[in-house]
Amino acid sequence: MLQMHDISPEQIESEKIYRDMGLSDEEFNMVKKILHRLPNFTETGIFSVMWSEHCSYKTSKPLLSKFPTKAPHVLQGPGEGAGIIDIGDNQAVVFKIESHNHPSAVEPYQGAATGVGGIIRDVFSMGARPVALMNSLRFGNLTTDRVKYLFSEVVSGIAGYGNCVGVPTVGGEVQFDESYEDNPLVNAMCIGLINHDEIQKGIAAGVGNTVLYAGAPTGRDGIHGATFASDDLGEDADKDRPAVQVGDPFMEKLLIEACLEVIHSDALVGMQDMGAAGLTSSASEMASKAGTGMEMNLDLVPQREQNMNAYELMLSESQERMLLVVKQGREQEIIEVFEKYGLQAVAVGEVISEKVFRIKQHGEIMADIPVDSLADDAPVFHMPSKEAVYYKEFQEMEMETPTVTNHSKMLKKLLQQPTIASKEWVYDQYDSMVQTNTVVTPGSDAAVIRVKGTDKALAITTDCNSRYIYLDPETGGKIAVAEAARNIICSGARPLGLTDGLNYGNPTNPEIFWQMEKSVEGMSAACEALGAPVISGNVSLYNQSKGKSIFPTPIVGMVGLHESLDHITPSHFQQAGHLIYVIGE
Amino acid sequence: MRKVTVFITLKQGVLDPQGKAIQESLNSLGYKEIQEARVGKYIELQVEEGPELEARVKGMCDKLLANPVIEDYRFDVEEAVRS
Amino acid sequence: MRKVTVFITLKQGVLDPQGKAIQESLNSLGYKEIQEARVGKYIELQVEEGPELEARVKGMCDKLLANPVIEDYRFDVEEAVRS
Amino acid sequence: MKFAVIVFPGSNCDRDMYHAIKDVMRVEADLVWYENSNLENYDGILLPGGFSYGDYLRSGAVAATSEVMKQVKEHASKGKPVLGVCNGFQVLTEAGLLPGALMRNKNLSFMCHQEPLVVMNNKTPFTTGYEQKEVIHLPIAHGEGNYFCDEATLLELKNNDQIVFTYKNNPNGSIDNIAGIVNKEGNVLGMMPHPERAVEALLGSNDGMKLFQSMIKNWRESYVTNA
Ligand SMILES: Nc1ncnc2c1ncn2[C@@H]1O[C@H](COP(=O)(O)OP(=O)(O)O)[C@@H](O)[C@H]1O
Repeated sequence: MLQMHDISPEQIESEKIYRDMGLSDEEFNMVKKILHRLPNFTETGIFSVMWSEHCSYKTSKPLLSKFPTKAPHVLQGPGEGAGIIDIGDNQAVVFKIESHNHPSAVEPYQGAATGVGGIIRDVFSMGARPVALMNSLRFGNLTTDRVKYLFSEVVSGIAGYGNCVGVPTVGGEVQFDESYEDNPLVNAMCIGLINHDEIQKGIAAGVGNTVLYAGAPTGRDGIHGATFASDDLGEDADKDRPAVQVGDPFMEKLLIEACLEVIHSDALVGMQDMGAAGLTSSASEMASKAGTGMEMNLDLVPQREQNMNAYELMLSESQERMLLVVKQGREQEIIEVFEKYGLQAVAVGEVISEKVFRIKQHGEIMADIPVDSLADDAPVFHMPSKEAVYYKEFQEMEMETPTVTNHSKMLKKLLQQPTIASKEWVYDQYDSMVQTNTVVTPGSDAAVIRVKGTDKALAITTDCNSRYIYLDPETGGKIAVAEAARNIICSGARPLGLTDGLNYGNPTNPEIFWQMEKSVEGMSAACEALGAPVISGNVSLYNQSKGKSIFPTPIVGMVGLHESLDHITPSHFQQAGHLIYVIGE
Repeated sequence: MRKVTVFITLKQGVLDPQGKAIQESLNSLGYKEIQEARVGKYIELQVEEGPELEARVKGMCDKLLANPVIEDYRFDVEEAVRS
Repeated sequence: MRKVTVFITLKQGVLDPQGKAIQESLNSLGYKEIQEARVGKYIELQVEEGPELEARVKGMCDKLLANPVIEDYRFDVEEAVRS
Repeated sequence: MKFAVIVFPGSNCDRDMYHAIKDVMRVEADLVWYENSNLENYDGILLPGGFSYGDYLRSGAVAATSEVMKQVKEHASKGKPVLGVCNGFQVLTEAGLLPGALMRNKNLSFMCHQEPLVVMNNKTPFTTGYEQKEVIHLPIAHGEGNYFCDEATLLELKNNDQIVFTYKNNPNGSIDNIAGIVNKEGNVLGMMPHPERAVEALLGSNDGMKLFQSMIKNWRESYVTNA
């Protein structure tokens, strides 16, 4: 790791050190313009993580704007920790999907576990109680030891975290294809329930209010994780290893309870979890959304390791941390709630009127950056798009219908395909029943959880057949949304909306960008047709290794509403003698 | 037969929530003198005599016993008793 | 400050499925010489100097660190460096 | 009758237990945070499942050393009922209220599904509502439910009729298929399967109902005779 003290702003420019940190020449010039000077080491680091795809969606933003995101029942669309949809009776459902692909490729247990932890924080930071988890996984063929290891460790990581925090994992999907050989996909979705009047936003409003840091102390975990997540998984992925963050689900469980207690206090102004790019992104986003600025003193930040510098503190991705904005003078009320749960909460800064993000350490200003340049005004790139050559070739191929001579043999062969075979080995390891709401457990088309105290239930599914999307991105995108909607409807529910986990290869390759563009257009068209808005999502790019891209994999996580428990319909044959109908073409 | 003992510990800087919980619990039991606890694994292997014992044990650690991403290891080989 | 290392092992006669799994994995990786593997815990404590160190560590083991129904323990106390 | 559901840091079936008692059985219950608690006014103590203290070191070990467990012991010594489910069972063995220990499942994995159990002793205050040898279905959800004790203890358990539930198809390697045991006096029950997850047919089984009904009925009867 570079030592910041020795590196001057001039050196960062002349030796192009910013490139190692993830900024392009063009972006570095933009930084200079914004600051009217050269950035120092910490500032360069802050820009590079905030302008990474993971935090800024710089290449995917133009595509995401195609999704329909509005409907009368949408209370919160994309932009906050998670989206929110009204389900009547003053209640709402909160959900989002998020990827943790690259960390899982490097350290599968912790990568998957912290992926689950992160998405749960996104949901309870909105003030919602997390009530269900889903996961959508992709691995290479189950023939090599490495793939078997990745598969079993990812599943244990999800189980290890989800079971301990006490949120049931009610379903998901797993598919195997060689395109995911070195680049598995681990997408986790969390669903929460909230009352309308409890909705929290991640805003730093009210000049003079106090910024509180709560949860785990900061260590050197996952430094540069956010830019690493947006980078190509090179053959030397091993050298990134110490960057892996370790999760503590026990601490997360305490954080959930403390945060859900704190939301009842009118001393709380805003709350956000520290996810990718840690303190940097949570603080600057909270300020940017409120139209304010923030000043932080890093000497006050709880630290797990010694001699951490500003760069490390700002970029650390230590898990189980939250940032809160609290009314001035009422900090103690909030701190006491955290202390009841044995958690640390300390004041680390203040909301200021000047719209800058100012970081101090040891009495010196370590960073001084206009907040909007880190969040809303981050650069957006319009990538060139070009129809894939393979697509044309496929379109010109003759249709071929395979002939099956021995149907029972063929059926058995199909059922042996890992992608089709029973996933019981996976979901038996997940506590799918804790919270006693799970009406339909894993093994069905959609999972169903009842809403206690009402006659309502929620149906949840994740779907994406990436082979279809590879073959024809636009039609494949439509199919993914339609499949999810069918799964919801089969369970007896009406689709409410969806979250999307967009996983693709390198967007600077015009053919990959074309896959992104077309599949998003297909998905959008299906969402429009079905009246199912997109309320949240996540983008993971550069999913490739050794120059080979994964299949385009935009995962759809859909939630539906059963207006009566009587509507819940299981997908299994119920009884001998019942008639079987096939509906449709 | 030789006994090989492998000690696996978390790398410096890697979060050890288990150690932290143990430290706090000892403190609250009145053992205030405990400043830190870190938990590792301790594996005892019974190994048949053979050539290149040390190199082979190292291989086992690298390939299976330790997770090099977050763990360090060391091992002791018991002196041969007779032979 | 003194370093105390506690070793916790399963009692003889208590089944160790994790050890068994490790033995089998090592065998299937080609390390056929492994006849048995047993897994235990290894806890490193940083302890402030004080009287009756040994007796106190024994107390910690009895009260918390080891479960006498299934586990044995032993510990090493690092020699005081100075003073 | 009034129940206390003890909440440790990391308990996560506490609210499920509370829901089963309060909303389904319609009997009084409080969630009682492990610190500064006073159990004197409760008739029954419920130790719920979850991962108290993250299950770090050994599941249930840290919770077993907490102050509140002294009160639970005192409550038990007066012959009042104590039920520990899953992590609660682990806490009871770690605290020495029940013999033996719960080790990692034989296949080393967490497992969650419904299991058929056999009621081996329907004379405890927890099981009078079941038939002897009745087969019931309760969910399990644990990674460390493999019950172990030495030969002598096992013999004692058998001689005193302390084995209350056994698994029909032993999922985790427990000695003698043990799924739940009582203490010698019969008023402390520990079990890995989750009766509180099986009190509503909507969720797949209500076979756990009779366990709570038995507790409540036996308490009422003893209360009437004592009064
Ligand atoms: N990763 C997973 N986590 C939890 N449940 C899963 C997972 N993968 C599959 N399942 C469950 O297994 C069942 C079958 O999954 P899958 O084979 O993908 O079927 P389908 O094609 O019908 O979606 C579903 O009910 C699903 O919820």
